[in-house]
Amino acid sequence: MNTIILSAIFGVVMMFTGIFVENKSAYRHIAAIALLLLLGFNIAESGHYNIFKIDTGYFLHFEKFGLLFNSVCIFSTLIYVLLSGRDIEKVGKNVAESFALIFFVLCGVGISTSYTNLLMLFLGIEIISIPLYILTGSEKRNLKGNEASLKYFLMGSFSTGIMLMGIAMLYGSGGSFLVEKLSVARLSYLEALGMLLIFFALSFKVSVAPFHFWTPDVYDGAPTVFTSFMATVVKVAGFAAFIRLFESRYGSMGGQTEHLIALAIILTLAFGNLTAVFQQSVKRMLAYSSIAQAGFMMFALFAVNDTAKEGLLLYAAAYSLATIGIFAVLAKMDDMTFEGFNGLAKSQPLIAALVAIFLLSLAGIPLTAGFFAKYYMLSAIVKTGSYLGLVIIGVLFAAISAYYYFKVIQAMYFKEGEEIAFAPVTLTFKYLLLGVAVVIVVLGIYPNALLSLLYF
Amino acid sequence: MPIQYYITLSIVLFCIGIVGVLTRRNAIIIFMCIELMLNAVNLLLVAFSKMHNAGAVGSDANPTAGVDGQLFVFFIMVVAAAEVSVGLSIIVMMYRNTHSVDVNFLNRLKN
Amino acid sequence: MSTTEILFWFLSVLALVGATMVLISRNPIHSILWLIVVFFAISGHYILLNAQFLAIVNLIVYAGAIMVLFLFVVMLMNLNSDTEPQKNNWMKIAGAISGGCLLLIMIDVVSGSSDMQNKTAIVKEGNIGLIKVLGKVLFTDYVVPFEISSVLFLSAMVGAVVIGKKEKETPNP
Amino acid sequence: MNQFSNLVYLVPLFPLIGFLINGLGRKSLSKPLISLIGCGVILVSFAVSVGIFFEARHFGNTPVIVNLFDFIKVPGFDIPFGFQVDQLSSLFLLIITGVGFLIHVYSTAYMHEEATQHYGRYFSYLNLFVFSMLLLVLGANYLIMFIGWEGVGLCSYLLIGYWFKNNNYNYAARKAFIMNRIGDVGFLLGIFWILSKTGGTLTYSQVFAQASSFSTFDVTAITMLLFIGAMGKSAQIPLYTWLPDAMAGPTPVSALIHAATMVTAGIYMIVRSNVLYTMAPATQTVVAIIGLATAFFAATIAIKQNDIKKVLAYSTVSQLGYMFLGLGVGAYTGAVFHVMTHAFFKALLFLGAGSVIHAMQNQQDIRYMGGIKKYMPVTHITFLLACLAISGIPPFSGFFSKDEILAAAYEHNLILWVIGVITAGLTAFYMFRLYAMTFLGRFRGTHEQEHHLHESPSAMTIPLIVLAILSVVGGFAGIPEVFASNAHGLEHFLSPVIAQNTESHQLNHGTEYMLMGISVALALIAIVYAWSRFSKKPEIEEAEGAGKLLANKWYVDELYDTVISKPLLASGNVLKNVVEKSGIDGIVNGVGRGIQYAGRQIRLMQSGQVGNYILLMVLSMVLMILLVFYGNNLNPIFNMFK
Amino acid sequence: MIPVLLIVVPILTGFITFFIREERSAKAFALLSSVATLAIALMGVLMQNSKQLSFDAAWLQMLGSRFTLSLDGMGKMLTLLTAISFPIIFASTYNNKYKNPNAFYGLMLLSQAGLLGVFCSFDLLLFYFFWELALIPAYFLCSKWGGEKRIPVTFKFFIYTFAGSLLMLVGILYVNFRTPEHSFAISSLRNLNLGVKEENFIFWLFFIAFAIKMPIFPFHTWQPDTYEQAPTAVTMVLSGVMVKMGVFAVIRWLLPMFPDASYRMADIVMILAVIGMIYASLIAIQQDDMKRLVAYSSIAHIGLMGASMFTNNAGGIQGVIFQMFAHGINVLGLWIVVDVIEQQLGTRKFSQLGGLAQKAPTLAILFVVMALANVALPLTNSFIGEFLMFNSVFGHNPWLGAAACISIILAAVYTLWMVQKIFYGEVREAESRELKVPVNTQLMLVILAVMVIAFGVYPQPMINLTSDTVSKLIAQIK
Repeated sequence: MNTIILSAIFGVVMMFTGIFVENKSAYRHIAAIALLLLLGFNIAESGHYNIFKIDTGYFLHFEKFGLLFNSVCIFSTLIYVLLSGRDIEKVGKNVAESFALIFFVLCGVGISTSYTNLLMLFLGIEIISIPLYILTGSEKRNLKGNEASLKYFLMGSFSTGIMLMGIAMLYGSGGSFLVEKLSVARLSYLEALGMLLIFFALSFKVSVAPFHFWTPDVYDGAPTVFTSFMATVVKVAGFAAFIRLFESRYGSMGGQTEHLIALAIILTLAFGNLTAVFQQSVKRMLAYSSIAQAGFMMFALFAVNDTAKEGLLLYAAAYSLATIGIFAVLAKMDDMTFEGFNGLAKSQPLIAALVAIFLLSLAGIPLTAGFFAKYYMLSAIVKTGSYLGLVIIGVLFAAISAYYYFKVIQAMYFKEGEEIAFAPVTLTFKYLLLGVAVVIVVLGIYPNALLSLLYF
Repeated sequence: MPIQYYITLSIVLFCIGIVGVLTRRNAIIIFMCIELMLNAVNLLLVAFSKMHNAGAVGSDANPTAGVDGQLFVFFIMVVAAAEVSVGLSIIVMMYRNTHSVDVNFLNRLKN
Repeated sequence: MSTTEILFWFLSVLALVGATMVLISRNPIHSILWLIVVFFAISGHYILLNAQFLAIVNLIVYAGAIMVLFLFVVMLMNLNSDTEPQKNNWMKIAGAISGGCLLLIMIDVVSGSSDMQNKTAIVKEGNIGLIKVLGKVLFTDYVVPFEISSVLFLSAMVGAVVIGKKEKETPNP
Repeated sequence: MNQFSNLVYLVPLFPLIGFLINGLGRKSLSKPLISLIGCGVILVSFAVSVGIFFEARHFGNTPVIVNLFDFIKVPGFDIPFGFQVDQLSSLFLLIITGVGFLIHVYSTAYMHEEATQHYGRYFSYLNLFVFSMLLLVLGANYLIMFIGWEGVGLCSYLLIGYWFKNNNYNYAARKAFIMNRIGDVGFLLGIFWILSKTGGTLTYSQVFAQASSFSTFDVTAITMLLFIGAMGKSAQIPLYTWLPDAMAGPTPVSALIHAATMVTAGIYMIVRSNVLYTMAPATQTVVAIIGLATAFFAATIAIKQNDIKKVLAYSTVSQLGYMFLGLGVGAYTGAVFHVMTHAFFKALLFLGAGSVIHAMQNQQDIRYMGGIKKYMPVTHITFLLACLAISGIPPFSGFFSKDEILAAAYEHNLILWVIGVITAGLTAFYMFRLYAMTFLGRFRGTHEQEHHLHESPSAMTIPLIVLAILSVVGGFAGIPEVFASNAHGLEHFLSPVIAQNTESHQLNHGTEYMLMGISVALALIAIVYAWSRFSKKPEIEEAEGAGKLLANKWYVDELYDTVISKPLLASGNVLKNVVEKSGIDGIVNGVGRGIQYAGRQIRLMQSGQVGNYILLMVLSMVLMILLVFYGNNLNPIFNMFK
Repeated sequence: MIPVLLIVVPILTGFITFFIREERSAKAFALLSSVATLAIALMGVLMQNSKQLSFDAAWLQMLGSRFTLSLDGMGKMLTLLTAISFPIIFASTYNNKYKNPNAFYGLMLLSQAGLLGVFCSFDLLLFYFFWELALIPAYFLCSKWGGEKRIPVTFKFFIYTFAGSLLMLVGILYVNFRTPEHSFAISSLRNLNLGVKEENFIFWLFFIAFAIKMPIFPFHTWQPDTYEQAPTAVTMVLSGVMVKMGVFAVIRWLLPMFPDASYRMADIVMILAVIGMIYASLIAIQQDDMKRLVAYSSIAHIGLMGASMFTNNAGGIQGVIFQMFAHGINVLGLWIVVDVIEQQLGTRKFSQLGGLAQKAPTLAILFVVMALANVALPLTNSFIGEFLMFNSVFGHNPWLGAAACISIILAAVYTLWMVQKIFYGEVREAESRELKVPVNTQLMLVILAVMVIAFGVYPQPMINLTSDTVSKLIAQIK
């Protein structure tokens, strides 16, 4: 509860900051401090320390997994704010409001990772979505931003409608909105249809094919800084919500559910990877790759066992950190095509090396966190004892994914480019980026560093 | 009234909303159709709420059974209102920039 | 056929006709007006189901506030049937067919649901839809989501301000 | 008792040392020093060999085996690096080191004009050659034999291609190596077959001891495979074409290859494996037929050759055919006998030819020679003696050895004998054609050549004389019973290593005299005819008709070229350009391109229009709901992924 | 401790090298480091059954993986090969100039660490880690310092092998899942009890990864291009050591884990391998580029190892292991000569070369020694291995053995062709440039030539080194 309440409060604080503080660069410092506090209190909550004694039993339930997931999200956001804070300032005029919205999103994330009631799921998802519609469109004069925002909004509301229909059907069948009341085994068609509709809607939120169409356009159109946030924290939070609902319960969707999810996974991997191969713009490539990564995270949903949850946590951390890192660098560049990266290794050796590490992590190369993330996902499926074919398809697509990630590395290291228009970066930025890379490598060598937190 | 009637009615309304979303290009109309979908859901929820309440009528076991369904409708309305404010402002913003509400007017983002 | 049944069928037909008219009207203003008709019909259903609170809120919030907002916007933009963008026909057909398929399948699935056979929604009686009952539950059991929805409003408010405020530069290409 | 035999490793060791010193020091050593080392090491080996030879008489049936170290020892088999000294190997040691030494001495003069560096290289190769050959005959098991076997192939490659600037010579060298390799593969397969039957040993004594338990099929297969090896090394049909081409090397090398080493390896190997061959009559028949065919076939070609060395080369092929005939009819001793006598006179012939070529300033075509008799008396006399020896005129050595083989052939099958005798006649004919055209008649070369014509230095003539003596008297080692009381000395000497000798003692003396008479008569007629014809009217014009066919060696090279080389190269080309590029790599790249293509197509779904997106979403919802509720029929498809 | 040192030394020095900007110091440091590694490897080889030869520590307990390193006979052999190769590579190419030498040498050392790790690890997941660690630096090395078409070619190589590795990863996950204690330790993986169908399936998952690495026909197409485009020093690593990873992995992991499937699939694999031998040899005959020729010849040689591994024959497997070492040495020698010629004359095309024996007789002799080793002439080291391998293939199936033996002939054809085209004949007019072989290169070639002969004449110590591995393996398979 600490996270939810505090993040709402901090959001309000940021709004007031916007009124009373003139200095724009102060916002991000305040935001960073707030995030640090948030992180602290969230961790404190894992140790059963609550500031507010509120009985939320009927709506929210806080457990290790959700809290750790929150921590990962908050930590990622912290890194994000630290790395990209300056870029946020450049977008639009309402900087403080942007920060406020980010905090509101975190509030939604907190709800999504701990709801026990479909009402809270609905509210959580909406609290996440509405600020994002706004952030996407926050560059008001940018037609791409307008377009992205409109698309996102229309399709988002549409999927909300679908989800509500599903919730209504579940209610009709079970008479309650409590998640735990949902039957483990399929009882009625109504309930099955309801689950299915919710599945569609959540698939939309985490951009699982064939409900992914908004993703590339929106990620591409949104201001780069917010794409970074959307593609990482928000997406993994969506997965947390997803797995919370379907954990051990997807049997209620009907007999062919396994097949359905398998199909969705294959489609997601195929759409994401194949389309990413063809992209010219790194930003758009990352958008497609985020779809592909979502395909991998769906493995957790398919397997729904302990390994899957651990893996999802690791995946969230690995994926978010690496993507935030890349986007932070991307935001400094004018030319976002692959050619734009040509020769980066020469002009910015350290940054190029770090970006390479992030890309390696995304590609799932050993000794990076991305490897273990993928490893856990695959392992989770293998542990179900069937569907080895799915795993094989997964790895083959992972190999394809290496293709487009390595294209960036190639551009940076092996191709000669003209002088790169690269916004000046501070030393702090570099060290921070280095820190992120270190975290990724540490998780790649010793993933237990994160996962053991689940069990102590 | 048999619950099937209500279910059918709301599904029909819901699907009309979907068809509207699919067949119109005016962003405002599309948005309205989405509102129509939400209302279909609301109707269904209320009907279910009364259905679940049916068992409670005449027994003291749980007189308020089904009340959460109606409360859910209340929250949907809340969210819908919030969405409308954001959505309409987005549409207005777009109209200001392009003088069009055609959703296909802007399609720089593709492929 | 009892009065309730007559009312039920009347309201249902009204809602469906209204909904259909929303999407076939060429003039956006007509669409809005037809949508208001639908909302009224739905409110009628609520009353039939003895959910007076929701019936009133529905009228106030939807038909009153939201639709008026829509109307404002449409009028602000001076939209009429001439400026209305039209989809090409095959897109319309495709949309109608796929929507129709969805309808058929959903109806088929739901009507096959065993637990919905022989269940009824109580009309005209039951007090859960009354303000007293709802209010009590809302402010006791449902206080958490009630408070949390304030965050939603806050962000919507921020959004409306951020996006709605006018900026002076020319649009970027 | 066996003090020499236990030092047998010294025999190959000295040539090896010579190889290393001359090879590494070829730039710093002076020519005389190189000659001294090159010849000296062989002389030492020869001395040790003589010692061993005299000890070997007393070995009886127990050869001396000297195991130096474990060569390959793994679970499943155990092959020591060991030498076996017995009568057979000691005899070959003597031939190799003895004749080899003479050739070395001869080379010091013959190669004198080479630059020091290449001179050193030459001698190191020669030493290596001798070393390999010694390994071949000394090995106590088939693997060591194989090492020497391949080693002589390598050395022939190096020596044939000695003048590496000339690409034709290089081709000849490569051809020799590859042809040998083909045979070697057969040999190797034979070794594998033996290994699979003996349970991991290749040591002769053990193999032969177990041989009785092999099935006939196995023995036949093993012996056939080994024979393929012999075909390559000893230039039998169909793998003989390398040998005439090997004339590209310096002439002493030809002498070494043809006389003392390399080509006799096949004979040695089969004699060594006589236990197996005796058990495989089918193989023996094949050996006999191929041997005879080669003998005849090569003899026909030799008739029309004009290159002095080519004639000798084909005569070698032909004589080797004889030896195989002997092996095929079971006359192992006869074959060895012929190897020995052939070593003497063929070395003599080549060295004589070398002497002539040397004097003629590298002119090798006999059409431009003639009348050299008076300029080079020593060469002339020794060459004539060798010709008589090879033609089988009594009492020269060739007569006895050839007679022993023919006698065995006669006993085996009359047809073999008839063709054998005809071939003998042909041999006499072409040898004396060569002799007459070279030494008799009028000199047909240029004035300058005539001016330079003179007898070779003593380093060349002395070996000629020694060899001539051996060619004359060498035959008495295996004189048949008809002529002497303690006859078949060689056979008695070799009897411990040859399990079962089918050579006849049953032929009565009358028949034997008759056979000898016929062959000698035929040879004499041929000699007289050739002498009279070619000394007066040398054959200078191009051959025509059947003669052209012979002159072009039956077009066998061309045949091989079209049947084997070209298809091989063409298939390589097809594989490289079609199968590899379009086929296998095409698939690999095709996958990549397919992915890109799919990416291009799929991205078109991303049309940028909300309506389309939602339409696709609704459609997929419909399909997915269908799948979940009505999709039981699709299970088989999904089960594929399980 | 020895295996840990083997890995840690190159990793640490590799990282340090990245920071040595000055070219000569970087070179010297890398050379020193590799010599140190060689010393450690030699210590390991000389030790008998010492506790120093293995190391075990907790690592990823949640996954069931431990940090287990150990050196058995085969491991010693291959670590020795790796350890010998790198100093020789560094020393023989000491005069070559590279852009960013610090990165070049650093990456080389890292890839050495990966290779050594592969050969030492006794934990399957750890093995996978090192497997990839060896690949990534190689990718960078080839793409950065390679020839004209380096980027697409290396990329193909990378994606190809990466896809293979990922398939193996699936296999690894599966076998881990099927061990009762969810372990990656070789001891528990040896006792897998799988059904026929699943064992076959998992077998292929592993085998394809290894086959791509080796490479075995028809997974070989990345290899000639990559060898051609990679800088020669890297080609040396790739073909001298890295391709051995695949062969090694089959013997270390595949055969013990799936003895039954290996037995069932032996024929298919062997037929593929033998086809590949002949196929590659025929293509090699048609090459005009030294590097490509050696590359194809390498495919042919590896094909024999691939066929022989599955014969279930102690001698054959011993031969494979021996041949890994021998082939590494030989091919290193060939590449060094290729490098010298390319550096000095600027071409590798046969059509532009000729008569080099007159310019550089010593080089010619050394090259001929290497070439002869390449055709497996007796008394060169590769004869021993090839003899054992051919024998085992022949013992398995005489027809297959006979077919495989065709490659002996073809090897002679293309190798001698290469020798002839480069060193014999007249000097080409176009190539009248000097050919001066640097002393260090010549020295390295001499060392290699001595090893070629020494192990060819007296191979028994090396054979004995690996007998423990083989006997254990055979006991497991039987």
